[in-house]
Amino acid sequence: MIPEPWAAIVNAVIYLLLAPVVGGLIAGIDRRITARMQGRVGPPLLQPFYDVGKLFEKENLVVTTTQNFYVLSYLVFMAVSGALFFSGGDMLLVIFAFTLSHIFLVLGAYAAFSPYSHVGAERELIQIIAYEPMIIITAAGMYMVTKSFYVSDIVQSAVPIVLYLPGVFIGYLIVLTIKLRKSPFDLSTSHHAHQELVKGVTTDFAGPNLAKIEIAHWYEYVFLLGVVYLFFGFNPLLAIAAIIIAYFLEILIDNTTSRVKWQMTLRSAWLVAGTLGIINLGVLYYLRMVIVP
Amino acid sequence: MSYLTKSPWILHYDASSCNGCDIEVLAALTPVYDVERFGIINTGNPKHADIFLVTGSVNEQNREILKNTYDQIPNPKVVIAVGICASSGGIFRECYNVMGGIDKVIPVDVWVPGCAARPESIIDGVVKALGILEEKRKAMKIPAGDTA
Amino acid sequence: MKQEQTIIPIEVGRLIGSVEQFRNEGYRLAQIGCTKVGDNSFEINYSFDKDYVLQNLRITVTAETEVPSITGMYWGAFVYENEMHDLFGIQVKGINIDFKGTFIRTAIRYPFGVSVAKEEKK
Amino acid sequence: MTKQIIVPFGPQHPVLPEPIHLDLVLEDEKVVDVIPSIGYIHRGFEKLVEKREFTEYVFIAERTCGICSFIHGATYCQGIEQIMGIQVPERANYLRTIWSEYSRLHSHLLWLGLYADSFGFENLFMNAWRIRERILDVMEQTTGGRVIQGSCKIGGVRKDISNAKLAEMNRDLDSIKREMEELTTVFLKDDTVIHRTRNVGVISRQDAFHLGAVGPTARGSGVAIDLRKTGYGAYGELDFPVITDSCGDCYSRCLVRCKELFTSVDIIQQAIAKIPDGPVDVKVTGAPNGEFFMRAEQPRGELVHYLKGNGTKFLIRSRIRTPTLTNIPPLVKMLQGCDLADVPVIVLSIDPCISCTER
Amino acid sequence: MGFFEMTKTALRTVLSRPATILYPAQAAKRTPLTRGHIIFDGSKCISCSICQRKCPAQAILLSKEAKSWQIDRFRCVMCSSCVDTCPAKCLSMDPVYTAPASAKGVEVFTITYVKPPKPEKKEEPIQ
Amino acid sequence: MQVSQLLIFLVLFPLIAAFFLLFARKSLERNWIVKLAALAIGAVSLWLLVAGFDKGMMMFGVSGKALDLAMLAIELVIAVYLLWLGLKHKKYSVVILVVIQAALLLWFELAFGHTLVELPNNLFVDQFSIIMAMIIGIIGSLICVYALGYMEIFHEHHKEIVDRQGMFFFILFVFLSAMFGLVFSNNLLWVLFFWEITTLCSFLLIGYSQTTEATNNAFLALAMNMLGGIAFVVALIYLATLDPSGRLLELSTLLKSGYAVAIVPAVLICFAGLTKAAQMPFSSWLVGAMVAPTPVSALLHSSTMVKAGVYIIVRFAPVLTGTTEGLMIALVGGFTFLLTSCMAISQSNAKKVLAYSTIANLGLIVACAGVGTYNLMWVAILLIIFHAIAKSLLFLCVGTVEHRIGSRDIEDMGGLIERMPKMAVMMFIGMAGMFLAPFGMIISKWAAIEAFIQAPFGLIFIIILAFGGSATLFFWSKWMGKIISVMRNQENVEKTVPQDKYTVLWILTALVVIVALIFPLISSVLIEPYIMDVYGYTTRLAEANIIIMLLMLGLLMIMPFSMLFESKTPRIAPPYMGGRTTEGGMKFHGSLGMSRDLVLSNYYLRTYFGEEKLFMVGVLACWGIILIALVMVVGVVL
Ligand code: SF4
Ligand code: SF4
Ligand code: SF4
Ligand code: SF4
Ligand code: SF4
Ligand code: SF4
Ligand code: SF4
Ligand code: SF4
Repeated sequence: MIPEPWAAIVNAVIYLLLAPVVGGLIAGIDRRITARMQGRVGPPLLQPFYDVGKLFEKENLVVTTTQNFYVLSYLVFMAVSGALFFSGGDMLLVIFAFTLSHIFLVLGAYAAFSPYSHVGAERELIQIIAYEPMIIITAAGMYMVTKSFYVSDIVQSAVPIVLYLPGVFIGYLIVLTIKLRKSPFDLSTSHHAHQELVKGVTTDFAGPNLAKIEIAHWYEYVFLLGVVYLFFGFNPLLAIAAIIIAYFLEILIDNTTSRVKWQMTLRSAWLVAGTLGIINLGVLYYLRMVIVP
Repeated sequence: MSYLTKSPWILHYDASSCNGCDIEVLAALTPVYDVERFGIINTGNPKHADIFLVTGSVNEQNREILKNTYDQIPNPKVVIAVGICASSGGIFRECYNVMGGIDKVIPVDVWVPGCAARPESIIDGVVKALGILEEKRKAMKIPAGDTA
Repeated sequence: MKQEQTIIPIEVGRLIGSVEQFRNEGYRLAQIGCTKVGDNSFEINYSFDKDYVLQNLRITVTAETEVPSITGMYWGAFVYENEMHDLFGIQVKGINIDFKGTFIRTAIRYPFGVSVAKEEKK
Repeated sequence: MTKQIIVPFGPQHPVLPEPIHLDLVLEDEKVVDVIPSIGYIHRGFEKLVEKREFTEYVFIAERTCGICSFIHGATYCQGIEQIMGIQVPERANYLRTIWSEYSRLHSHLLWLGLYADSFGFENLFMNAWRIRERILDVMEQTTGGRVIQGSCKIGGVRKDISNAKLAEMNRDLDSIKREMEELTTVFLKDDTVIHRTRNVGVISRQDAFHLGAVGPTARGSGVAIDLRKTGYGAYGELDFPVITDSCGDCYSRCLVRCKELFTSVDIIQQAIAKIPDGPVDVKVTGAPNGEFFMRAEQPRGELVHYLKGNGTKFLIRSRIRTPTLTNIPPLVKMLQGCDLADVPVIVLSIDPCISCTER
Repeated sequence: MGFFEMTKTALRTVLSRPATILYPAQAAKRTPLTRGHIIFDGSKCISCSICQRKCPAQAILLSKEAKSWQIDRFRCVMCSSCVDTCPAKCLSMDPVYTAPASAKGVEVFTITYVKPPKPEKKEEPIQ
Repeated sequence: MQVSQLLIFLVLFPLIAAFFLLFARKSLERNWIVKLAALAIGAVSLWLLVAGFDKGMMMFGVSGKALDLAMLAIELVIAVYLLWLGLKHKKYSVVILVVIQAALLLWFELAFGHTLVELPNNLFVDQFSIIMAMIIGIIGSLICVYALGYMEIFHEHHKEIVDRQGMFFFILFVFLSAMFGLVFSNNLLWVLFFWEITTLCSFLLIGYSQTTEATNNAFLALAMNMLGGIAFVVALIYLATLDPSGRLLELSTLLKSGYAVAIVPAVLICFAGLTKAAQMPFSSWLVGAMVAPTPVSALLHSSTMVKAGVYIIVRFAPVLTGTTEGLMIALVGGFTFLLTSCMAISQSNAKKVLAYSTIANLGLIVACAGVGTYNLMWVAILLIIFHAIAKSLLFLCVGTVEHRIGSRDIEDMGGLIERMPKMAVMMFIGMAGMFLAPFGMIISKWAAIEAFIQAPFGLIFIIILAFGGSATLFFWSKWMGKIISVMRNQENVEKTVPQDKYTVLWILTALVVIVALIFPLISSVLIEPYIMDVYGYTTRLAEANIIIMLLMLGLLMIMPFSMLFESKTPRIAPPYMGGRTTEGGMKFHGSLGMSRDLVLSNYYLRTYFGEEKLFMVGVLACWGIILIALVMVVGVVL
């Protein structure tokens, strides 16, 4: 079902306004918990906002002016894909818009013609191809359970999706680690200095451009966690709890693993996540089509 | 106060120091000192940095690297010379390959004495630099046309 | 407790042969170092270690003497030989990885070498 | 046509606390060629012997490096003592040994942290450095300096440690040991760490020996060189093993260092138990005339201080051959054919110290 | 299992107190031996200039004519060599380190020591 | 003119033009003939669209018997010619195949020639044919115009190659004629005839440069297509044995005749389709065909001829729906899609990448058609349209770039945005058209997922799409990245590109965007009615989604203008080089005191996506599947 247009628009607007706030807070909490896991005090809760505010106060330093365009497009399409998601749109469309936005980020890095950005961009691409299949499988799984690709339908479904899709859920959590740029999969860039790539894909962005990338990340966080919500859509409280637990798990994994290499990332995403997802869907399909036609 | 002072990202460069000061700079990031409390992140990338922490006495080969790196930091920025070597060349002042103090190559805003400079000293130095950073930001704004 | 060490002065011409002998006897190259002992006179010590006993071959050369490289026997010796060239101005022939004076770039040429002594006198 | 990427790695690079440069030639992420260039820290202070009296040169020797500062100072002093035939009081020898081993603890912990950081394990880095702070505290309490201790001088040491303090240090080491056990377990048992270090940067025993590897780099390949066995300081009176491992990869080198942490604790505890009472220095008169190759075991391996004096207050040569310098050729071999992601790990695995390498 | 070896440590640290010293709100770690900065007592200095000679960093400049003793704190490496060698014991090492500054400069002290009259010195051994 | 006349015009006119071209000696004459003919063909194609889009299927009788014989004669002449060539070049496999095919044809004629009645409707046209005709008529003729300029330069660069441009354009136009014939023919004998003509054209054009490599690849292509041709003939013989009157040779009748009758010829003809569409065990011929001049690759080997292969499979899709045989064919397509997408990652030769991507997309179409549900059919047709436009644009761009920079290696295209900005923008749009939302191919991919999930065993294809799709993304993005990376001190070499080429390229670029914009219209006017005719129901994308897509497209188009409104003028700094000093021309101070060039290449991940390894996997898997399908067919026959 297509959602009511006005409701959809209201949701989208709410997302566009609130997601950066929520995303920034998540980032802030993340940094504090991380610090605590390392036996440190950590930065203030609002630190991510300070950072972004700071970046806007800085000079815009670029290698080529086209970088500005790519970064802005990255931000805009990231926001668009999230807005589509929260307005209850078609999951697949959301995924494609999401991919589009990432391509802009990658292109921005390529544009700089710098060794570190370049390697970062290649790795970012490897990451995209690593996680994308799993996300599509997730959408397909949700369709098989709810008979709809529309987020609005999926979220309203009273079916406990996660019970039908446990494999898909675990697979999604694995790719979530990639998406949140957490160790062991923080291949292309990371929050602190990156050991082999300096800053990887964001190396040659400075000031306002970097701020935009950061905001786009916030939009992304909220969207990605929104997908976690869908698995538990039948019970909002449980869903919120699941999001919190999932995120905590991600932080824990981040803090208890070293970064693996790209080969491992690709393999684990395609094989582990893919296999879990595929087996899950296969079983579901079998049950649906063969046992209960 | 601007955001700039709440989120100073640092870049550390070892312009031929003896490591004493470098490891103290690193120590400042670690649990006991934890400068991330002040929003400080060690970026490792000049293009993301606000504060340039330089240790060491600058030798012949480091000069251009130091200068290049400095140029790649977007404005406003401040430079902190950490340790005696960075301030004056210290005990190595008279070596044939030493420039003696990074102010010979790039402008320095804060000097942090010590051999090795202690982490607390480095924190003090950064705090001092924040004030200068704020002034530079204001100075940068004025030509942009605002009344300020 | 005194660490055992001997110094064996030899001719430049016998260097390769002697080094080869050390290598064959299973010695490890511990270091090559150079000392300026006169206006244009340098001692070069090749130190070899086996069972914590240090044997040093010593040749005495001038800046003009061409010293043969021992990288053929000890691949890693290039670091010392490049260093010797960059700091003392000793000519080493046939280094496997020859940095040609860019191993350590110094503000003054051959800071430990002959030319400096002259410059300083002026 | 080969599809290559050239990455200028360093001199300013977050994984390298010190500047060194590598021209990396990559195909995809495979390193097909690597050419190092150094010289960013070369200060040329060996030449300062001509301007500073041999007694003050200790302070310069100490600043060869801020990590094993103490060992540099002590090795220099021992070299001069050998030339001048000075007999140092036993207590001073023990104290030198204790501080040396503390230096090794702090250096290895520091290295473990940086090494963890090189494969992106931030938490491990933080933990290693948190433990290291406890070592530094002891250093500061006993010498007055956290990283540049300045407690050694020709003829002995500048400061004594009271026996009460020694007892306290002994107790403290027990708890530090427990923390280190937990820490090293992660390095040696965690799958993701093993994934990044096993079979990475392999160097055979043969190569390690002939390319001149020393210290843990050599011992990780099964070459048992440990200069402490020559018995300088008080080592001759203490009992400790030379730790080796045979695989020659990054994991082995890490394993050797992890085990050495505990050896060091053991050495310190033995020394504290055996330390005699008495003075800590003797008066030094005259000037050194002669030459000596003083060798000592640094955390990174064999250190050589070659000293030559001519009877004046100014030496005619101080030549410091540091472990990293001789570990560079093995490093170049290790890097051939690795992945880009392995470069920081391999570089770190020899525990490079550029400051003393270039002097 | 070799996976998540770190988990225990991470979970324990997240629940326990951080190791951080909240400097500057909390006082810095300091020991009596800590080498912070040199204190000069002008009333004792006999202007022998040994400190100047023994300072490896050439941070001290003594001027007998001007009766001044100056130290460049941005050169001093806190080695304590001067303290050890000063025959008049007028130098001492204080654990508080020199504060960071945005300008370098030397600190100048005047030497107020007055050489005691000779006879008194002769009496000393008698006392 | 009536619709039937339009059809005949479209088939015959190119042929006439071709003969003129054969004798046009001067390049000026050739220019005019090609341009005018192209204009006419394009215009008439459009006319056909206007005249026929709302009429459903129309059939026309053209007196056939004599024509049939003429065709047979031509086919035999061709066979003799090929035989001669095969012997001359010692290509005995080709010789054997030619002999087999000729023998089968002769036998067919001898056995059934007298029993066959004259078919009432040799020609037909429906919306699907119109779509194909538009692709051939508009894109095909644009490519011909482009080829004029291209071939001039080609011969300037390659003095060693005999200038046979008259021949070249003759073949091109004969080919166009054959393609029109193929899509308008209702008589399977005719289809076969045109089919073989396209094979021949392809063979001749691949071998145009007469180098050893070109000749070998031409024969490879020929051999593989002959295999398909033989299967095609066998299908006809089977049909004739079922009904010696030959009524079943009428495509429209055959398609309605049900599973029992149609499945065997369907599988055989689809097999022919697989060879023509270069599906997996046969994919190598298309990769080899890249030695041909680029317009040939654009015309034959991406936008039209290979489409004939999928065209015929899509035609048979209703027969295949829900059958195991259909599933097998779909699987061949699916594996081809997945594996060739992956293989493209390991390639740096631009034309090879395009070739693999073409094979992959054809594979996807085959997969859709093989499963054959109504909504997948919709997707398949959409894919045909989008792919033809974007891919021909890309081929032509690569051709132009190649002429300027002298290389078709992607690694040499670095910084094209500075060196040839217009080309770069066009390539950029073409690539976006291939894999980015909200352009054509991604719309199709999306629709494909939505359609597959409702289809039996669709799950397999969703997974194939998910993995193959992301591989696609990798190689396009890195190529895009290459052309837009801004290297400094690059000279603009664009000015020398002739105006004609630009016109063609801009039209194609515009088409990529326009078709993405108006695809709902195309769908409702052309595709949906056709699907409706075939299946009785139809599909489309939800309206809200279409609106969102259009909004996104709008947004995408206005984004570049954001560059005009930069609030802060940025400071330009050199890229981060670890502190190393950079000089102009992207050099930096390296070790050993050398000044090194900064070289950046893309990743090719050969250990994972190496060509040989994946190719072996694909060949084995797909041969396996095809054999199973054939065994099943044999089972049906027996
Ligand atoms: S790379 Fe490691 S240290 Fe840096 S941000 Fe990521 S997890 Fe933290
Ligand atoms: S100031 Fe001291 S500790 Fe710092 S780098 Fe210089 S010598 Fe080393
Ligand atoms: S030795 Fe090998 S790696 Fe080195 S330059 Fe030659 S080919 Fe390249
Ligand atoms: S090896 Fe390293 S830590 Fe040890 S003295 Fe040398 S520089 Fe210092
Ligand atoms: S290896 Fe050298 S530079 Fe590095 S810490 Fe040790 S002494 Fe210092
Ligand atoms: S402490 Fe050392 S450096 Fe400082 S003034 Fe005294 S002697 Fe000089
Ligand atoms: S401070 Fe001490 S050493 Fe220096 S001049 Fe005065 S008395 Fe002499
Ligand atoms: S660009 Fe190269 S391949 Fe193309 S025609 Fe010219 S020379 Fe031939």
